Amino acid sequence: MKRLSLAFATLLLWGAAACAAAEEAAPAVTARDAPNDAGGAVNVAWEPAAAEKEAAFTGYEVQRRASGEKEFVKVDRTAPGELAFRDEEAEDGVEYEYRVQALAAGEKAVVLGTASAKASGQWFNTARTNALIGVIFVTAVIVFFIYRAKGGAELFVRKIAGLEAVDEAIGRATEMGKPILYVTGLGDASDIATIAAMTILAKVARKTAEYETPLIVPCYDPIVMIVEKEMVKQAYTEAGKPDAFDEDSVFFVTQSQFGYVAAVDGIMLREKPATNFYMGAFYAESLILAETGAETGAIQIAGTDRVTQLPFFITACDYTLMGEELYAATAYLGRDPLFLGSLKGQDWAKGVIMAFLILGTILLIFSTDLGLRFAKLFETAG
Amino acid sequence: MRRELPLAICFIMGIIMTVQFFIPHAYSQWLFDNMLKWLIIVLTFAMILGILNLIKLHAQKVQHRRRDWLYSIVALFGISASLVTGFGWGIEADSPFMVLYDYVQIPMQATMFSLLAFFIASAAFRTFRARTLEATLLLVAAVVVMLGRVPLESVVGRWLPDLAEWILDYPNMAAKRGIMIGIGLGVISMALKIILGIERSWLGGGD
Amino acid sequence: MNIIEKFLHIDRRYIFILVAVGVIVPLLFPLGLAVTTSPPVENVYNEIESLEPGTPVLVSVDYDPSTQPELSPMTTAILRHCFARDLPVIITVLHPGGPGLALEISDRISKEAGAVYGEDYVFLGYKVGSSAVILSIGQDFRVSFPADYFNTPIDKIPLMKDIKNYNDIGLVVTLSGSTFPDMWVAYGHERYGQKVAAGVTAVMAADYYPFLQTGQLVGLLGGLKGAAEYEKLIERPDEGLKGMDAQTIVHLLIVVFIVLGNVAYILGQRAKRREA
Amino acid sequence: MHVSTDIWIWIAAALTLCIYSFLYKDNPFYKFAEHLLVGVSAGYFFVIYFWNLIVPNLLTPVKNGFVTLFTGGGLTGDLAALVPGILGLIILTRLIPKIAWMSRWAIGFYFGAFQGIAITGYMQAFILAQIYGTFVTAANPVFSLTLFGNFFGDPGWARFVLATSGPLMIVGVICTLTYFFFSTEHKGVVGGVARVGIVFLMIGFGASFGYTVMARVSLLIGRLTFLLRDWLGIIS
Repeated sequence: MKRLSLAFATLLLWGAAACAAAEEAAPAVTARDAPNDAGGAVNVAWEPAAAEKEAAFTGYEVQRRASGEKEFVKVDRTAPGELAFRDEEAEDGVEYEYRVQALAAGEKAVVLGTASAKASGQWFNTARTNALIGVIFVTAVIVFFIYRAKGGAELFVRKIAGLEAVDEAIGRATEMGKPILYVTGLGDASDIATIAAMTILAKVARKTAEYETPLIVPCYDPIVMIVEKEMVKQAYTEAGKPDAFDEDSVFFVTQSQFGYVAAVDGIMLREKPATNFYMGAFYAESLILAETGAETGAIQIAGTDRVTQLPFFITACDYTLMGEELYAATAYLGRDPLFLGSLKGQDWAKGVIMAFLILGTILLIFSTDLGLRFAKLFETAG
Repeated sequence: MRRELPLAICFIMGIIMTVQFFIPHAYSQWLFDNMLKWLIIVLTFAMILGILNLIKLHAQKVQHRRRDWLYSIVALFGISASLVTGFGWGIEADSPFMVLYDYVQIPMQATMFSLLAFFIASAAFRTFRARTLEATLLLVAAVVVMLGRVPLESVVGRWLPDLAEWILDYPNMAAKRGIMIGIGLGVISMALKIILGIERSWLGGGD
Repeated sequence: MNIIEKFLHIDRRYIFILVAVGVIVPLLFPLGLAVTTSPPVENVYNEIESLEPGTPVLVSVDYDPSTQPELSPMTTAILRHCFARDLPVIITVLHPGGPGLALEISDRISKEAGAVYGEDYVFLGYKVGSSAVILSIGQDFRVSFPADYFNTPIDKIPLMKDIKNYNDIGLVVTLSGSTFPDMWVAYGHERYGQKVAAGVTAVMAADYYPFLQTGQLVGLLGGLKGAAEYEKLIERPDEGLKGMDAQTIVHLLIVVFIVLGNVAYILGQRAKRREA
Repeated sequence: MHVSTDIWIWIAAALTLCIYSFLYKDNPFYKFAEHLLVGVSAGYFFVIYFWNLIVPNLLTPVKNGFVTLFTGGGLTGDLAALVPGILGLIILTRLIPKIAWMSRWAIGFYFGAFQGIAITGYMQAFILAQIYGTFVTAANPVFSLTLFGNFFGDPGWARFVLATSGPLMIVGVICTLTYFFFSTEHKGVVGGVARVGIVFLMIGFGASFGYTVMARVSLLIGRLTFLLRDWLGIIS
């Protein structure tokens, strides 16, 4: 891809050069459409002026005129050594001529040269080629293993302590005759961690329905509330206990982070749930919730992909699902072959990433330059 | 209509937004920018449902004189106060709505937030015990970083803050990167299952 | 239950009381623990020291009440320094939650320093559009701020009469709990060559060190510690230094809790083993 | 000492104390503050969203769009605002049990769009950028033989740390990733490597915990300053 973009750039340069050829052989100034953008921008660059080393030299002035216009208008002024300008105010499809002048105190401006270009928007962002390849590769691996699982391949999944504890935690609440609190955090329905949390809720609700253990689900986001209500209702129907479903067990609180925390803390102290689940996206409130819960003596199982909050759950909760474990939970609890298949796909992708890490290290050992070039393949821009 | 159509909509939107990412063109940018705005508009409509749900819950408590019903009156009062001032006088600075925000909501939110200072201390005392090797590493790293961030150079020298910084920059960064790569794969896998309709529990029950 | 057991399961409310005392006492009676200054903070100080009296400084209050405990002490210290050095201050706000805070601080500090509104400082208020506002100042203040916060046209304000754009400003200081420093660097510095210094929360500070290395920021104040260092440099101890005292005490308190907890835990384990 | 005479400062101070009373135990004051906060804030966000989002992004463009349309200006991009408007109304079908299932259309739209955004966003920020960052920090490779050469040429503690920290980072990332393998039992070599991964995780978690304490204490300082200065006027 790099070679392609290089070829593309050369072509453009050649085009610009051809335009300037009328004036001089080697172009001192180049102008070309800014790559990978929505349009409306032109990049202008120039060679340093001979006068740059002189003390009186003050910088460059960039001027522009649209085709058909007579006068050049100043669009930018740059400091000595600053040899490029991005014109963000170009109209798509209009041919602009750029003129760069070198300025020196007490002297007349010297024209370095001119160049022309048109701005346009692109249909493919070449800077994101690596992401495209990444998405295609990971999708292919995961879909491949899902299909293999469909065909009945046997799939193993390792023990995840936090999920082993789910049954025990629900059982304990049932024995004690106390409710279970399920907090899906502060994410909205666009947050994948929240969606993972909702799918785990469906599995948990299935079990609380079987045991007829009361379930409390306070919600921070109204759309999450709507979806969770449906999911819990469905879980009760599947368990054959549709009448045990309490419409008010899943409810909206407020969109204020600490208003929500105040209310959930209140629930913990008054309803004294035997088990607290914290699954999904959490921010600073994680420790306030987990410490209050610990004080009431509840078993606490947390799971989040918010790396900054993991330390607090790890210290204050009995079990914590870390990062990817949260996403593996539905597969683990449901043992659905399709889900286990996707988990296997994730592992293969991880293996490939590890291979890249090792390969990069080996390259770095032999040649820093080679290693850096390899690393550049993963660089992300914009 | 009831199950297939929403799944189809989900599939199509998923593909469109994935492809959009690779197209810098103005149309594509327009779609992305608007998507985020649209999301919050849909959310605001959903909030009508949320607030009605909240009102219903508290009204029921008051009606049936359930435990703590008096406080439900406070909650209902709070909702009406915000809605009446916000729609009655607008939300400019110094409007009744903003006064309510500045002197009622902000102080309570900030106080709730500041409880963390207490809980971080009690959690550290309660749980930072050298029970296992892992627990010991956790507590040692925490203590080093904490001490490294107070002005004690004159007492113990530069090595402590340096060590703290090194832990943050290397072992901590390595762990974070490992977790993040895992999360990235987990999210992509989850999103794929939803787009492809393999994970469809969000539809709920019924037909 | 022996004494060790009791200590290990101590009511956490005792811990809460100690934390509260550890914060309140230094607020009432500052301890004046030694704070050593660091280069990023010194650079901001030196930059302001190097400005000719009369050179305007633009202070942008780009935060809201949620990060105010860390950032307001910085704003206070910077304003004091500017007033003490006879540098006129132009105050802008890019965060919608900021105007109230900016007004309160500028009122308080100008009274204390005897600074006159319109001559020694001016408050332009909040404008929506962050990066667009920063860019427009490069052309002319009047594009985004035709009038000040109190709706006086800025051409009628003595201080602003001769100020057009960044060329007339010595330094921009942005105080922010979010990404505003990035924008000031990208548009104010990169586009117009304006010198920019930033004050950010402790958690964010590490993210901005690269900007210091590249010179895109002339200096950086991070968290209460940054404010405390600045107070030390201008020799005006206030919330920052008091806060540092409190932070130091609470940090040490927590470390002592952890150590005592572990000593008790190990002793307890030994006692159990002996019994067994 | 100047105790505040502003009634609102007194209200704010009283509510602050109500919330702090929670640290002692659950009590009527806390319950009062909690319910007030939930009510006021639920209303607050709805009002703010209405004025700041519904009005400028839905009502105004739709109105402008129709005005242009009926004055002969043709279809404009403004009318695109109808999309979220319709989706919003579809969400409201929840209120009518008979057609409540229609709300799934809006939810499907919403879910689908954000899954798409997540796939590419996470690929960039969580996978590619992290791989790149493992090799390169601040434009320098984390690992090079030159650094080792420097150390062996002139052994010293600082040079040793400089040379070995980068490789340590790579080892740490690989071990941590191994911990997240789900489809193999953590036994033998995999088990050993995963255990090293846990070591990295625990050091990382401890460090983050310690790093956060400072910011949390400043929040408490902020509240106590409010009580002691703005309300009671004990400190200046």
